[in-house]
Amino acid sequence: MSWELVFFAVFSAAMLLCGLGVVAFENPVHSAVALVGSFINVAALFVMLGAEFLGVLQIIVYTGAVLVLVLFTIMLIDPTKLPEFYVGAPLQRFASVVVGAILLAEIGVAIITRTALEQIGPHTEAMVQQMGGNVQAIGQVMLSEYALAFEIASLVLTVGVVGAVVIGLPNRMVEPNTVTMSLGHTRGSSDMLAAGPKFESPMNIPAERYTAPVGERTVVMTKDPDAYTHPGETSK
Amino acid sequence: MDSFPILSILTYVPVLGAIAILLMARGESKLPKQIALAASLLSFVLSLIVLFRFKRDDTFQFTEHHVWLKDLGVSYFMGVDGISLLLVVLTTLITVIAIVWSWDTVKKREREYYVAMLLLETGMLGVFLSLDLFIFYIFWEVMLIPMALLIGIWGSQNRVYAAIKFFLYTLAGSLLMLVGIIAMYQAYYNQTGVRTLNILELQQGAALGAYSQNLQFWVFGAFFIAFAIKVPLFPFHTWLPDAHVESPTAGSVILAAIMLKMGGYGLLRFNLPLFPDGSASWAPIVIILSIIGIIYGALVALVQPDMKKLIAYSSVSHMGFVTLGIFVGNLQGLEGSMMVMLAHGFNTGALFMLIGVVYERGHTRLIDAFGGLASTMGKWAAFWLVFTFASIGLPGFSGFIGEFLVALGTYHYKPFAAFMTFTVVILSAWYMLYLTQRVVWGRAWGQAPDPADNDLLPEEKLELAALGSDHGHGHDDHGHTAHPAVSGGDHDHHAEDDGDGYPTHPGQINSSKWPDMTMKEMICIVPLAVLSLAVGVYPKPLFAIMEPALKAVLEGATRVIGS
Amino acid sequence: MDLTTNHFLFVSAALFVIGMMGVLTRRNILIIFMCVEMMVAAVGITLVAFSHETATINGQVFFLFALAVAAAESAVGLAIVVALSRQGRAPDVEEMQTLKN
Amino acid sequence: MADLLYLIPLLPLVAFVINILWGRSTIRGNAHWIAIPAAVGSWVLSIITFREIYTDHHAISQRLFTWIPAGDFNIVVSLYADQLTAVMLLVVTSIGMLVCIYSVGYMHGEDGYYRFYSYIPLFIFSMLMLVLADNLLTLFIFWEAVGLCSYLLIGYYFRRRSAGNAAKKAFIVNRVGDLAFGIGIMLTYWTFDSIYFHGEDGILEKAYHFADYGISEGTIMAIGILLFIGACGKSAQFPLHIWLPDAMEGPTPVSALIHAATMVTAGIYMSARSYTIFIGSENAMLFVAVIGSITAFMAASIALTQHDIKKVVAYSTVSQLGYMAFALGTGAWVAAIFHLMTHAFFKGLLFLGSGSVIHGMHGEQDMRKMGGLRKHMPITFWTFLIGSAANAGIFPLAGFWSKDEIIVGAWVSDSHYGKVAAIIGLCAAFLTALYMFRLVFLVFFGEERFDSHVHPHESGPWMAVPLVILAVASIFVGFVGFPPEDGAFHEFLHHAFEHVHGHEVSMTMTYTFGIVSTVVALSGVAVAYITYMRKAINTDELAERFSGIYNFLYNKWYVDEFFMAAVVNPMKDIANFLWKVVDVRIIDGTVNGVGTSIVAISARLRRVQTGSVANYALEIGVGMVVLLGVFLVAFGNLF
Amino acid sequence: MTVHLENPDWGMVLPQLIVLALAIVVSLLDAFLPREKHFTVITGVSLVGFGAAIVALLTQKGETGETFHGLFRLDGLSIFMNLVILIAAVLTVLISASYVEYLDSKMGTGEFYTLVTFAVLGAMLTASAGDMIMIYVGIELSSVATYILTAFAKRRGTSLEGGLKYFMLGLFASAILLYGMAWIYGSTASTGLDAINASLTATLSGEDANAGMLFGLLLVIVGLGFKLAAVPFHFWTPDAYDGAPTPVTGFMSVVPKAAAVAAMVRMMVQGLDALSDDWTIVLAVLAFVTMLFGNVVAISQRDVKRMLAYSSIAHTGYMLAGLAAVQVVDGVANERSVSSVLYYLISYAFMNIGAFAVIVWVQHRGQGTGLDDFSGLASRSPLPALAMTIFLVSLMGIPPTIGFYGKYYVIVALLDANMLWLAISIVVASAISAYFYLRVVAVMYFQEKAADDTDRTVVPSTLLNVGILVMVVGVLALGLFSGPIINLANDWTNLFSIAASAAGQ
Repeated sequence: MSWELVFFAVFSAAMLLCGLGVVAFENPVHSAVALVGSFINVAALFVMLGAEFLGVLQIIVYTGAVLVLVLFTIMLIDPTKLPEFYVGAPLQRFASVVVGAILLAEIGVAIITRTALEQIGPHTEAMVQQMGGNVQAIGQVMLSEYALAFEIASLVLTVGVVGAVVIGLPNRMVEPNTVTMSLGHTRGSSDMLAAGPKFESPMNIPAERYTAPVGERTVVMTKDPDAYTHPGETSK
Repeated sequence: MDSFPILSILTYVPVLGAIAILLMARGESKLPKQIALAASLLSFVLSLIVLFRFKRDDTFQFTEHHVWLKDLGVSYFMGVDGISLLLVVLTTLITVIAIVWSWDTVKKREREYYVAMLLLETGMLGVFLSLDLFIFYIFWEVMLIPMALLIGIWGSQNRVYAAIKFFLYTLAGSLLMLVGIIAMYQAYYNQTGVRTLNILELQQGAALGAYSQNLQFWVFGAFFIAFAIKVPLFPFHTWLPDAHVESPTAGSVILAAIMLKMGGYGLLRFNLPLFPDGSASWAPIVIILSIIGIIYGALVALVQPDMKKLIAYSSVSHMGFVTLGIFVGNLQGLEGSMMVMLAHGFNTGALFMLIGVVYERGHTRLIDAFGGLASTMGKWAAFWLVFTFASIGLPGFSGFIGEFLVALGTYHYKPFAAFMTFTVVILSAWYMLYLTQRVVWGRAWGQAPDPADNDLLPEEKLELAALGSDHGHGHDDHGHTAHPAVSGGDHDHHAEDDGDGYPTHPGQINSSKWPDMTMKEMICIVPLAVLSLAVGVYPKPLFAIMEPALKAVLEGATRVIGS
Repeated sequence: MDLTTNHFLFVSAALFVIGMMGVLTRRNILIIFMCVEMMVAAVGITLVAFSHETATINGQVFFLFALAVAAAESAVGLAIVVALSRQGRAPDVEEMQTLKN
Repeated sequence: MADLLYLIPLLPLVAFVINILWGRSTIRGNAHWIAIPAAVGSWVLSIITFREIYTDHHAISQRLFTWIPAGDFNIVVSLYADQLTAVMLLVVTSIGMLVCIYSVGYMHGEDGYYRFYSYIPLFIFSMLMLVLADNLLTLFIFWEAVGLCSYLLIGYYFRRRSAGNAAKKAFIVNRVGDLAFGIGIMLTYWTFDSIYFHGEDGILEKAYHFADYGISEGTIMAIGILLFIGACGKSAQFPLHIWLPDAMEGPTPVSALIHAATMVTAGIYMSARSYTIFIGSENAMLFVAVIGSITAFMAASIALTQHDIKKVVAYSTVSQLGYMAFALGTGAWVAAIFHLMTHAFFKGLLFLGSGSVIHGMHGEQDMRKMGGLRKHMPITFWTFLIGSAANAGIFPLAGFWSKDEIIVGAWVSDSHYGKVAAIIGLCAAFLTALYMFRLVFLVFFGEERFDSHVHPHESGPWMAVPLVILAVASIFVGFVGFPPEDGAFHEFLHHAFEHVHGHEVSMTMTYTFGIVSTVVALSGVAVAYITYMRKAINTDELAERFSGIYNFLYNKWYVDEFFMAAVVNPMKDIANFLWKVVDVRIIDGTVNGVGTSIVAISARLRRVQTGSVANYALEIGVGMVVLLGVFLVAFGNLF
Repeated sequence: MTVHLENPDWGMVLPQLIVLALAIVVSLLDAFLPREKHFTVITGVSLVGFGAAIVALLTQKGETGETFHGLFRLDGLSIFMNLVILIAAVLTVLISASYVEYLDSKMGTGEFYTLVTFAVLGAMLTASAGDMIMIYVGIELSSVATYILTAFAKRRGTSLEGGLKYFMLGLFASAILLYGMAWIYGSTASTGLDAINASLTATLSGEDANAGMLFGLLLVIVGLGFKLAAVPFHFWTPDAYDGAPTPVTGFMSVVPKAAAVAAMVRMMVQGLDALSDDWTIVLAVLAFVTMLFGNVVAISQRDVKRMLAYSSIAHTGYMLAGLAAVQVVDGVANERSVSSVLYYLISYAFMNIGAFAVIVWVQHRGQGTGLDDFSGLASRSPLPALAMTIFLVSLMGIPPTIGFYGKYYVIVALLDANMLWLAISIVVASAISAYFYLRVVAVMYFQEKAADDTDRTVVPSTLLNVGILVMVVGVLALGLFSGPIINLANDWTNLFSIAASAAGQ
C-alpha cells in the first residue's frame, strides 16, 4: 500500500464528497463553498499527476475568479426570488439518477476494456525536468504548436467580456419588474393548438385578459413594434 | 440536328409572356389577357409548323442537345417524335382555347391568373418535348405549382383542400419517380461507367441488359405509381373529382384535356421502352387495374349529383382505356390508347366548357338545378348532344376509334378482358344519357306539362287538370294550339306568376332568362366539335404520324435522332 | 496494487456523472453553472491522466484552453442571469417556460 | 352505275346537313321541300341499281376512303351492292319516300318541324350506308348511327318525360346488342384476320370452308351467336325487344319508317348477309330459330291484350320479326328476306293508317275510346283493312305468300327444330289474325265510343296518297314470289346466297300448307268477328276468369319488370355502394387518414418540447446514454 | 532549451485575418462614432469587410497547405466552408441592418456586428482547423458569440429565455464534446487529426475498434450532434430560434451549423477515418430520425418562425444523410458524398436565410410571425409573397430551385453507397414537409386578408429588399449554374493529399 495510493484515496474521496455536497446543499452559498473544497482536491490530484501548473491554475481561475463571480451574482439577486431547494419533478430526479448510473457503468466499461497506448510521447518526467519543469514544458508547447489556439482563446475571452457587458449592463434606469412584450414577436405558446382558442397575436389580446406567464410583474403591451417601456410611459 | 431551336422557342414563348405580364404595370387594363393570348397563339402556330414539317418516321426530330451538368451527365436535350407531337399540338390548342375562355369569366387577380396559365403551358410542353430524364422531371414539377394555384385561388368552395390534395398527391408520386430515375441512372453507370440521363442512351442500356430483372421491376413500379396517379388509374384517382369540381372551368379543361395525358405519355415514353421485362411482369396488374378503373369510373359516374364530378369520373373510365391499351402489347392497343388520349382531350374538354357555360349562368353544378334547357338554350343543347355522343363512343366521332382499337387489342390479349372492357359501352351510354335527360330534355322552367306525356307525376296531373279547366279542350297529341312547349312561358298565364314561371321539379333554378351560347363560347367549342368529328371520320393522317413511333416502341427498337 | 491511470479515470468519471446529475436535477441556474464547472474539472482530470500516461503534454495544454473557454462562458452565463433578474425573473429553470412546443 | 353508287346515301346526307344548319333560322316550315326530293332521288337511283344488278347478275362496288389504317387492322370504307342489298335499297328508299310525303300532313304545325325533316334524311342516309357496307365494322358504324337517329326521333317531343325515357331505353338496349356485336366483330377479326364480307379472303368464303382454315366449329358458333345477339338488340328479338313498344312515344311516321320497315330489319339483314357463318354451325341456327319462334309467339300473345292502337301494331311487328328470325334459323334464307320485303309494305301501311286514325281523333290512341270510324274515314278504313288482311296472311295478299313460304321452309328444313317452329308459326298466324281483326272491329266497327266534342275527319291528300300506294303494293308485291320456292324473287336472290342449296318442295306440300294457313287465318278472323262484332263472348268476364294469364300477357310477360329488378336497380345499388363506401370512405379515407394520422402524431410529438431546460438536459442525457449503450454493445468487442 | 517559433504563412490565413480586423474596426467604430451615423457606417464597413474576405478566399481557390503546426488547414473543404460562411454572413448583415436599427427594442448596432463577426471568425477557424483543440476553441468562439446574439434583444423576455436555454444546454454539450475529445486523445496520444488517423490505422489495422476509441467517437458525435441540432440533441433549437431576433435566427440556422458540419467532416472523415463503418451507421440512424422528427413536428406549428426552426432541424437530417453516404474504400472516401453535403449546405444557406428574411420583412410591416399574419399576403404585397413562395418551394425540393439540386445530389450520393432506405426516407420526409410549406403558400395566396384598418408604421427596409432579391436570384440561378459549384465542392478530397504529404514527410 504505497503512500501515493493513500494520498490518492483521500483526495478523491474528499473531492467526490464535496461534489455531492454541491449538488445536495440547499443554500447556494453552501454549495459554492463545497465546490471550493472539491476544486482544491482536484488541484491536489493534478499535482500528483505532475501537472502542478494546472493545479495552481485551477485554484486561481476557478476557485478565485469564477466562484467569486457566482457569489457576487447570488448576492445581486433578490433573495425572495431564489427558488427554494427544489430538485425538479420526482420523475425527473429518478430518471437522472438512472441515467447517471448507466453512464457511469458505460464509462467504467470503456475504462476497463481500453487498451493503453505503449508508445511513449516526448514529455517523460525526465524530459520535463530537463526542460525545467511542468510550466516550462506547457509554455513551450503552447506557444509554439498551439499558438493559433492560444490567440483564438484570447478572442473567446474578449467575446465573453463584450457579451457580458452587452447583456449585463442595464441601458437606463428602467423601473424594475416591467418587461416589454413587443408585438414584433409572438411567442410560441401551447394554447395555439387547434383545440385552443383561435390564435390571436398578442396585439389584439385585451390587456386584462392577458395572463402574464411570469410572477406578478406588470406587463406593458406596446402596439408599436419598436417602442419599449420608457419610465412612466403608458402603452398606446 | 436542326439548327433552328424551334422546340425551345415553342416551350419558352409562354414563359416570356408570363414575365412580360409580371413586369407590366399593375393597372386593371386588358393587357395581361392580350399578352397571354398572343403568347399562346404564337406557340400554337409554332407547333403547327412543327406538325407540318414533321417527317412521318420513327426518329426524334427537331432535336437540341446542349450539355448542362457534365459531371452528372445531365444535358438539355429536347426532341419530338410521333408520340409527343400530337400531344404538343393538343396542348397548345387547348391552352389557347382556355385563355380565350377565361377572357370574361375571370374577374379577380387576372395578372396572376394568366401568369399561372402560361407557366402551366410551359411545364406541359416541356414534359412532352424533353428527352432527358432530369429536365423531364424539372418540367414535371414546374407544372404542379401553377395548377395548384389555379385550383386554389380561382376555384369554388373548398378549393384550398382540393389544391393541397392535388399538389401533395402528385408530388408524392413524382418523388418516388425521382428515386427511380436515380436508381436507373446508377445502374446504368455501374454497367457502362457512363453517367447519363439521356433517354436514347438509357434505352440502349436497356437493350444490352444493363438493368437486372429485379431492378427493372422496382424502378418500373416507381415510375408506374407516379404516372398512375397522373392518369389517374383506379386506386389513385380520388384527387381527380375534387380537383375538377373545385377548379375554374378553364383550369379543369386544361386538367382534363392535357394533364391527364401526362401519365399515359410517361408510360409510353419511359416504362415501355426502358423496362421491357418490367413491363412484362407488371402488365397483368396494370390491365386488371385499368379494367376495374374503366368499369368503376363508369358505375360511380352513374350516381353523381354534381355534373362536373360525373364527367370527372367518366374521365377516370376513359383514361382506363389508355393504360389498358399500352400494356396489352399489340399495335392496335397502343394506337387505340393514343387515339383515346386525343379524343378524350376534345370531348371531355368541350364537355367541361359546356358545363362552364351553364355554371356561368346558374352558378351551380347540381344536376337537379337544371332541366329542359333544350327549349331555352337550343344551340347549347345541340353541342351538348354532339359531345355526349362523342364521349359515349358513337362511331363517326373520335371517341369510338380509340376505344374500339383498345378493346380489339385487349381481345387479342384475353377475350374475357375485352368483354369486360367493352361493357363500358353500355354504362357510358347510361350515365351520359341519364345526364342529358335530366339536363337537356324534360320541362324547362315555367313550362306546362305535356298532356300526351305517359309518365306524368301525380302533381303534374293535378296541374294539368287545373290548366285543362282553363283551356277547355282535350289533350291533343299534336294539336297545334295546345303546344306551349317552345313558345315559353309567355303564353302560359300561370296563377302564382312570380314574374317568370315556377320550378317544374324540386331544386330547379330559373333558366328562362339564360342567353344562349355567346360568341366567345362558340369560338371555344366549335373547333373542338369540328376536330372531334374530323378525327372520327378521317383519322388517317394521325395514324400516319404516330404509327412508326408506336411500332418502334412496341418492338423495342433502339430509337435514333432523325434530321 | 499500485496507482494506475484507470484509477484517475474512474474518479474523474464519477465527478463527471455527479456534475451531470447536478445539472439534471437542480432548479437553480447558478447551481447548474457550478455543476458544469465540476464536469469541466472532471474532464481536466481525465486529460491530465491521459497526458501523464502517454507522456505527451498536449492534454494539459488542451485543459488549459478548456479552462479559458469555460471561464468566458460562465461570465456570459452570469450576465444573462443578471439581466433576467433585472426583469424580475428568478434564475429558476422551471419558470422559463414561455417558449415551448 | 358503279361510280354513282355513293350518290344514293349522299343525297339524304346533304338534305340532313342543309336542314339541320339552316332549319332553325330560315327553312323552318318547308323543310320537307328539301327532304322529299332527296328521298325521291335516292329511290330513283336505287331502282337503276336494282335494274343493273338484275340484268347482269353481278355485284357492283365502289371504294371510298381508308378509315383506320391501324397496322394490319386496315379498314377501308367502300360500298358493295349485290342482290340482297338491291332489295334492301328498294325497301328502304321507297318506304322512306312515302313516309316523308305522309309526314308533311301529319307533322304539319309542329314546332320542331325542321328537326324532324333533318333526322329522317339522316336516318335514311345511315340505313343506306348500313345496307351498302362491305365490312362488318362499317356496318357497325352505321348500325350505331341508326341507333342515334332512333334516339333523336323517339325523343322528338323532348318536353315529355316518357319520350325522353323511351329514347334513352331504346338507345341503351340497342347498346346491349352492340356490345355483343362488337365482341363478335373482334372475334371475327382475330379468327379470319379480316372483316370484309366478300372477296376471296372475305369472311363469307373462309366461314364456309372454316374446317380447312383450321378454325374450330365452336368459334364459328360463338361468332354466329354473338352476331345474332347484336341483331336481337336492333331487331327487337325476345330478350331485347322491350324498347320497341316504348318507342311508340315518337311521332307515328317515325314508327312506320324506323320501327316497322327499316331499322328493325337491319338485324335480319345483318344475319342474312353473314349467312355462311350461321350455316357453319347448327347450334347457332338452332339458337336463332328458338329465339325467333319464342318472339313470334310471345309478341302475338301480348298484342291480344293491348288497348293502345300503336302498341298492338308494334307487337305485331315484333311477332313478324320473330317469323323472319326463325326463318333464318331454319335455313329459309330467301323466304325470310321475301317476308321482310312484304312485311315492310303492309306494316308501313298499318302504321300510317293508325297514324291517320290518331290524327283524325286529335291524338287519341286508346281503342276503347274509338269505334265506328269507317263512316268518318273511308280511305283509311279500306287501306287499313287491306293491310291487316295482308298481315294476317289472307290468301291473295302479300302476307300470305311470304308467311306461308316461311312455314313451309321451316317444316321442310333439315334442322330437327324446323317442324316445331312451323307449328309455332301457325299458332302465331292464328293469333295475328285474331288481334289484327280485333283492332279493325274495335276501331272501325261498333258504336262510336269517343266523347262528343271529338269529331274524326278523313286525313288530307298528303296522308291519303301514300296509304293508297302502300295498299296497292301490299296486294301485288306478293306475286313477285309466286309460285312459291321458284318465283322471280327467289331466282333473283339465289345469287346472293350461292352457298345455300334449295330444298325440293313437292307441289302437294305447297298446296296443303297453302290451305292450312288460309284456314288458320280465316278462323282467327272468325273468332275476332264473334267476340268483337257479335259480342258473343264478354271479354271482361273472360279476363277475370283467366285473370292470371290476362295480367301476365297485359304486363308484357313481366319482361320489363324482370330487367328492372334483375339489372337496372342492382346496378344503381352497386354504383351507390362503390361511390359512397369504396371511393369516399375506403380510398379517400386512407388518403386523408394518412394525412390526419401524421398531424395527430405531430401534435403528440410537439408535447416533447416542454420548455424546461431540465427536461431538455435529461432528454439529451438519455439520448447520449442510449446511443452509447447500443453502439458499444453492437460494435465494441466487449462481450 | 530553445523555443522555435517559426513564422506562420500569413497568406493562407488572409480571409480569417480580414474578418478579425473587421471585428476590431467595427467595435472601435461603435465606441467612437456618434450615435446617428452608426447605422450607415457600420453596415457599410461590415459589407465591405466580408466582401474583401470573400475575394481573398476566392484567390486561394485550389491551393492546399497547412500552417500554425497543422492547426490551420487550407484545402478544398475549408475553402468551400469559408465561402458558405462568408456568404451567410453577408446575407445576415443585409437582412439585419434595419431590423437591429428600428425593431425589437432597438439593439446596439455596433455590438451586434462585432458579435456577428466574431461568430463568423469562429466558424471559419473551425472549418479550417486541423487539430482537435482548434476545432474545440473555434466552435466555442462561434457558440459564445451566438449565445449572446440570441439573447441580444434583452428587453424582450423571450429572447433572454431563448438565449439562456441555448447557453445552458450549449455548456452541457461542450462539456460532453470535451470529454469525447479527451478520450480520443487518450486512445491516440495526439490531438492533430492526421496524427489521430495515422495512429488509429496503426493500432486498429483492420479489426474492430476498442471501446475507448468508440466511446470517444460517440461522445464527439453527441457533442457535435448538439451543435448540428440532430434529433436527440435538438431540444434547444426551437426555443432558441423562436426566442432570438429573426435575423439572428437566420444567421444562427446557417453559420454555427456550417461550423458544426465542418467540424463533423474534419473529425469523422479526416480524423476517425478508420472507424468509418461504425460512424456511418450512427450518422445514418441520426439522419433518419432527425429528418422525420423535424418534418412531422413542423406540421402542427402555427407560428411560421417556429415552423422554420423545425424545418431547419429536418434539413440537418438531409445533410447528415449525405455524410452517412461516405464509404471509405482503401483510405479514400467516395468523393460524391461529402460534396453533396457541401452543395446542400450552400443551397440551405440561401433558401433558409431567405425564408427568415421574408419573416423579417413582414415584421417590418408590424405583423407578427404567426400563420395568420401571413394570410392574404399575396394580395397585399405580391413580390415578397412571390419571394417567400420561391424559398418555400426550394425548401420543399421542387425542381427549378436550388433546393431540388441539393436533395438530388444527396440522393445520388446515397444510392452510390446503395443506402436505398435512406434515399426513400428523404423522399418521404420531403413529401411530408411539402404539406406545411404548402400551407404557408396556401395561407398567403388562397386567403383574402381583411382590409387592415391602420397600415402599420412602415419601417424603411431597403437593404432587406436587396438581400431578399439576391437570395431569390441565388435560389433560382444557382440551380442552373450548379456545375462550377459542384466542381468547387468536389475538390474537398485534396484534404487527403495534404494528410498523405504530411505523413510522407
